[in-house]
Amino acid sequence: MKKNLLSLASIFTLAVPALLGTAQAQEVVVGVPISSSGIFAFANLPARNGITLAAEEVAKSGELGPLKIKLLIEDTNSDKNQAVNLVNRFINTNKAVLILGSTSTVEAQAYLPIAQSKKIPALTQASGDVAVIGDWIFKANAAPAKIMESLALRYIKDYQPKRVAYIFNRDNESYIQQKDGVKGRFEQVGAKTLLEETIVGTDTDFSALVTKVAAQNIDTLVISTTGEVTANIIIQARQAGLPSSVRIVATPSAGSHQFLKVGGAAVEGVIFTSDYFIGNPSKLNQEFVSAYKKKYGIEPDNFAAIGYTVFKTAAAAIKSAGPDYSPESIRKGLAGIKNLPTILGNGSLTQTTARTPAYDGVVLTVRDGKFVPL
Amino acid sequence: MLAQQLLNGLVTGSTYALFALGFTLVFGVLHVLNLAHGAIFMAGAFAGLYAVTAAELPLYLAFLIAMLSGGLVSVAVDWLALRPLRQRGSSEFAAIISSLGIAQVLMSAGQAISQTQIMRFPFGTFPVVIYEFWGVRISLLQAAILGLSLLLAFTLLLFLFRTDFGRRVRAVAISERTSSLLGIRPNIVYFQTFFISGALAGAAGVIIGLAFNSVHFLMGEPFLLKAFVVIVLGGLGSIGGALIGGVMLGLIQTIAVSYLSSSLSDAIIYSLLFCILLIRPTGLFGKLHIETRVVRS
Amino acid sequence: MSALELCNLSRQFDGLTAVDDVSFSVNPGKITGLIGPNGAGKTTVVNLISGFLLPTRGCIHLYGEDISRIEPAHVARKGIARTFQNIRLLKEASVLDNVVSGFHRHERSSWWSSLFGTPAARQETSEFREQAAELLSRFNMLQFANLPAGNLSYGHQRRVEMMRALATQPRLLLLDEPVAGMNDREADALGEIFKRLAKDGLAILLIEHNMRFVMSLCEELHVLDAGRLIASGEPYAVRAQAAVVAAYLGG
Amino acid sequence: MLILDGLATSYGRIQAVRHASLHVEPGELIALIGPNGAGKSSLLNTISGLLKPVAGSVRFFDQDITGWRADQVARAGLLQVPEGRQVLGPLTVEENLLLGRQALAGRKPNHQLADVYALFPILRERHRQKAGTLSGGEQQMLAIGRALMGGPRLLILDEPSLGLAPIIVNQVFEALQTLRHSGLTILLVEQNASLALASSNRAYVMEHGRTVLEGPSESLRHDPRIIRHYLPSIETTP
Amino acid sequence: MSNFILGHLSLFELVLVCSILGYSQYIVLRAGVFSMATAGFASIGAYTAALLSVRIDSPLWVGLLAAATIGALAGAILAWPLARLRGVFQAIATLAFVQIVISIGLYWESMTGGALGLNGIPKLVHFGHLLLVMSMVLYVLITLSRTGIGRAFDIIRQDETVAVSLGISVVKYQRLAFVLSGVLGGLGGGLMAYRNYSLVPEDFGFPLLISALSFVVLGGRIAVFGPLVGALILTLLPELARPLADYRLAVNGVLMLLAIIYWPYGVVDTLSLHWRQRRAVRTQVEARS
Repeated sequence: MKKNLLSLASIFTLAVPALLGTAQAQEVVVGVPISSSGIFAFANLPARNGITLAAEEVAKSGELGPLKIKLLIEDTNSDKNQAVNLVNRFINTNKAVLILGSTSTVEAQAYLPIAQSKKIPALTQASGDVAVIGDWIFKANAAPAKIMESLALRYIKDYQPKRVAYIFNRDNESYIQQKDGVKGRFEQVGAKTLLEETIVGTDTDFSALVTKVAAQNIDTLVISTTGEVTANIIIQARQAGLPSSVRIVATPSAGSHQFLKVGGAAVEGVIFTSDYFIGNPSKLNQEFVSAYKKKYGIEPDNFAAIGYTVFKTAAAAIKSAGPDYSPESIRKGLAGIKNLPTILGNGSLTQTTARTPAYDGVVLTVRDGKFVPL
Repeated sequence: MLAQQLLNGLVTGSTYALFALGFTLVFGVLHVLNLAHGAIFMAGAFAGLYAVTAAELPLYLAFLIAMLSGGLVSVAVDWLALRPLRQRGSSEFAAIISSLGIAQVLMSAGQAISQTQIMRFPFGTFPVVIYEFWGVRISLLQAAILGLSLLLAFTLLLFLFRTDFGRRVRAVAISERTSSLLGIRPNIVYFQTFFISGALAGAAGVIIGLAFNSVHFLMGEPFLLKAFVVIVLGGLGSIGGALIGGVMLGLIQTIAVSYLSSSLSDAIIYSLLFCILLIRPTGLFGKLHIETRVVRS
Repeated sequence: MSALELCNLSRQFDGLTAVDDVSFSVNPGKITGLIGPNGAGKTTVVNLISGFLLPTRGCIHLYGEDISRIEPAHVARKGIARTFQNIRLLKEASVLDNVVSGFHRHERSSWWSSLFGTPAARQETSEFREQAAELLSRFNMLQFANLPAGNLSYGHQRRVEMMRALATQPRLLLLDEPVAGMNDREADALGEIFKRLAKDGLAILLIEHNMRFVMSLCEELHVLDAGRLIASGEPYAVRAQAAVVAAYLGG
Repeated sequence: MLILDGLATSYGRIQAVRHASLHVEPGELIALIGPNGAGKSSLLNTISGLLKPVAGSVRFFDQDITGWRADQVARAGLLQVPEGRQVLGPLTVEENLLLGRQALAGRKPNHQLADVYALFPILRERHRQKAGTLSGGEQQMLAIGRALMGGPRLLILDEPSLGLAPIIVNQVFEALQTLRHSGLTILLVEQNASLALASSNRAYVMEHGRTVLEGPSESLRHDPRIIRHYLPSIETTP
Repeated sequence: MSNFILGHLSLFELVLVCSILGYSQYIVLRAGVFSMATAGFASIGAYTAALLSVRIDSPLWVGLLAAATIGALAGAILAWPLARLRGVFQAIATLAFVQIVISIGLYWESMTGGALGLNGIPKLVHFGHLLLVMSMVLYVLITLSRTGIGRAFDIIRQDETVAVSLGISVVKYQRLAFVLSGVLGGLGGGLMAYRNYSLVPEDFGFPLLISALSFVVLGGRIAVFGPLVGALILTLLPELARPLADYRLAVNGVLMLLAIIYWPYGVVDTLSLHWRQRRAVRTQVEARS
């Protein structure tokens, strides 16, 4: 009896937007919980910019015909409780048929189960491996840990690391996974781990840590934390006497503008990989960079690029979901994304059966204050 | 490496001391924990940073501007958040809440201004010179930090214990009412105290921003937490204690990171704090007040 | 048996002897006075009796039981009540609640019944309120029952403090300068109350500077100077002693 | 030199002083007596600026000082020795005395450190000691000495005998007489009515926030109204 | 309308969870203990509950009971040293406790999952459960207020010396307050775990500590309904003030500031004080006439 009632209710809720939709110009509601304030804002503000820019482009291009996408972008204040409230509201009150998520895995872990249980597709740029939550959850970008593994393989091939030290952010799961990705590959080929040191995101004074690192006879230092902090550690390490022969490996977050600005001369030669490379010469990317600069006055970083990609992927899925635009058909649309042109990686995005896209990262290094492919 | 690490600890400790000086000064005079001190420190650092990057002023001027802004923000904090409570004679609890409230407002402003970005002073703002003695490396900046924190602490001590101004401050610290009957205007003394406290925070903001290459709207929080440890080590309200406590904390932390584990350094520090409070309920060098007498003496 | 007996009581602070070999006793049904110059150690004696300080040497007996080493709250539960030099009331609480707070010593219900609201715990609370109301009416203060205690005049606050002390049904009452800041007429009114309490069998120790007040109430007087007892006995005899005149009364 | 006219003060909701009028002339020692809660302390605190009046005026010499802040009043030379002494305990005796000079504000001091030490020799002995470690009597002397350092034109004392042994009370009142004979004007609030009337030349009685009686102390001592309400009911002197 | 309720149900769930944490803070403040340990208790309780459910699939009530028990245990252990401390030192020591709990949560990966936290916790708690727990908490707090424990707490908070002179063992009652705070904190943490799907150590950091404090400050520190009202206002406000979203931190700060300056007793206490005074004046008038 109860089950019947429930299914009746679900038919009703599904039917209402469909009915309304046919009566007026069609509209799909997309909910975007994003941490535009609080501690995750540094990544989410550019991501929000990317999403907004993509949404404007899609609306202008008319590629969806009469269909309108109603984008509800709201702040979670970097608080997962608020993210949970928002997603509940998006789904129950606003009748959102698709959720696009924030970059914070902590928040995503809290609200994605709601989307899963209500059978509403969600596409997230959270860095962690959150697609395992269920078949309604999709990732918009490759898991950074996976990209880091490909970086490690490339690095092993070029430099044969023997003695390695790791510094990573212990209060951020994504950076731990990225470190683990590299470490696993390195240890497979017999590189010795001499030191594993941790920091927290708010640390600024690394003098004791880098003195300890500089005293070890290492050939490779892996730093897994945000771009600015990575730069900061490198500067302090070089000042503490870390020999210039020690190569430094960093994470995709080094691909930001801030990294170069903060690091200056000290970050010359740092090797990292990125979903996104601002110097990517493809037409798609050049147009994106100039549009972004025009709209926001600054250069896009990889968070912005991924945000942009999130919306473009969503738009493609919605387009292929027509004409009923139900959550179920949008989910099918997301699962069917294949060879979508993108500004990320090698320029072509395909969803795998693990609901995580495949595209290769670009291995980059810093030369003369600029990012160049290695 | 030990010698180098001890030096690192000394420098790190000096930055803690520098931060804690103004914090402990306000506690000494008003007996309130000013939880907005971290935000004032951030405001000073921001002012110094923008003076260098936007106005392209030389560092010494930026430093003065940072001290001035820190002082003014601090006075504003007192005016908006603490003065109304003082007039009502509220508890120390109320002051903690209201300073926390205004800290959030300031941090929110910092967030809006910085767009949450981590900022830094441009290269060459402070010359990068590194000296090496007997295998121990010290940069000019580190030496400056050490010297400056000592200088500021001693100046403050002299001020408080050798001048009429200091006597006034200490009188108001003991009793605002009695002081006013003696012809001292307490509001002026509070103004001066908060200004000095804020100016010290501003100075600390620039120095720490320079030393650790980062100016950020949340930069005050970890220092505020560390300042609790410093003042428990050194005794609440004691200027000399802040210096000693800061350096002790710096050394302990450095030793913990270099010989134990960086992951456990926080746990070690706060456990230490906890243990000290168990043994000495008013801090390592704090006076044992006879008033705390529910437990028998 | 004497209500309170101090035998060779001493207390040192960092080598300084604040109370030095003091012995005297307080008997039920009587008001015993303790006087002495400022800094003579009277407050220390009060703190020793009420358990806030531990004696360095000597003992304190309450109706024959040694109470010198038990903690202050426990001392109070043994039946010693006190008033404070500067009145200490719960200013925001109502007059009635202030008096009810005095009944703590007689609470019988356990924490569990207090937490889960057993009928016994509720019953006890309403009994205390009735008893407090009775006490209020005895002191002719019932009309102030619901007023915050801090709003009362000085004299009325003294009375509330008194009633709170009596609510504990003490066996010994310590009065620490109860008439400081009162003029003679007001003091005499309060003195009448003390006399009545003593007549009902209560033991009272009075610490006071107002000599006129002390002389009119006390049946026995002890004089403390620099931590030592310099005179004891019948008030008029004590007052006449040269040592007392020199140390305390002056010419 | 001091004229109060219809002064009134509220304390939250309670009106502590309803209507107080008095005047003090140079060289006088005036006593103010009355029952507890009559508003005597509130009146002093209103004069010295700790409380704000709601009506009436205070004139000091040629100035209207109604509503001045406490520090302004002190710097004008009207100095109060507060109830309960209020010495600054953690500071030394000498620091306490030196702080007294804050009220000078350019006026010529009429008492130097040496004069205070001459008046209260015990303070010289204890000058390096923390004020909080002094006995109650010594603290009272320090509080008076500290006020003298501020060059008072009028000295106000609030309950100087409170909590003091008789012998100390005598010493303090002797010192007040000495000061008065040296030409200092003094206004005194005192519970001990017989002592107050014996040592002053004129007195006011305050009841329910109003000054109700005024006259030479000698005649007030024999006024039946005063005897009935303020002087001891039981004569205990043998 | 039903859509609106459904959409905001999780918000009201949050209000209830928050209020229980608020009560953990309330009970210590009421007894005059300046503890900020609530966030630490919540963390311990939350991990206990989550682990029980994830590892051995234990039912809701077992998990919550365990969370409350372990919270009580933590409270009892902390109470032993903390009852010796006073005022700001108590605050600092409990702040240190919270930091230690966070550090251990990050470090002890095998148990807590480190920074990754515990994920995939089933959502066992629904609005009905929360209402039930809340009514039990309120029942205990209300009876406590009306009987001996509440009286003892009130006296200790206002004047410890008086409390001792009346025979109240301050240390004993403050320990009780710590244990009760531990029970409520642990319970609140357990409810959080069963509602949020995931846990990370930093869910229980400075922001939670500040929220718990501000619920009590804004709502009221004496009246039992204070923290509930405080949590209601502060949790609903961000939802109602969506346009101010980017300035949420500032709005919250200003609110705390205004509350402590202009309604120092909090919303509920200010109202009840007002009501009590009016009643007192009325009875006085009656007594006179």
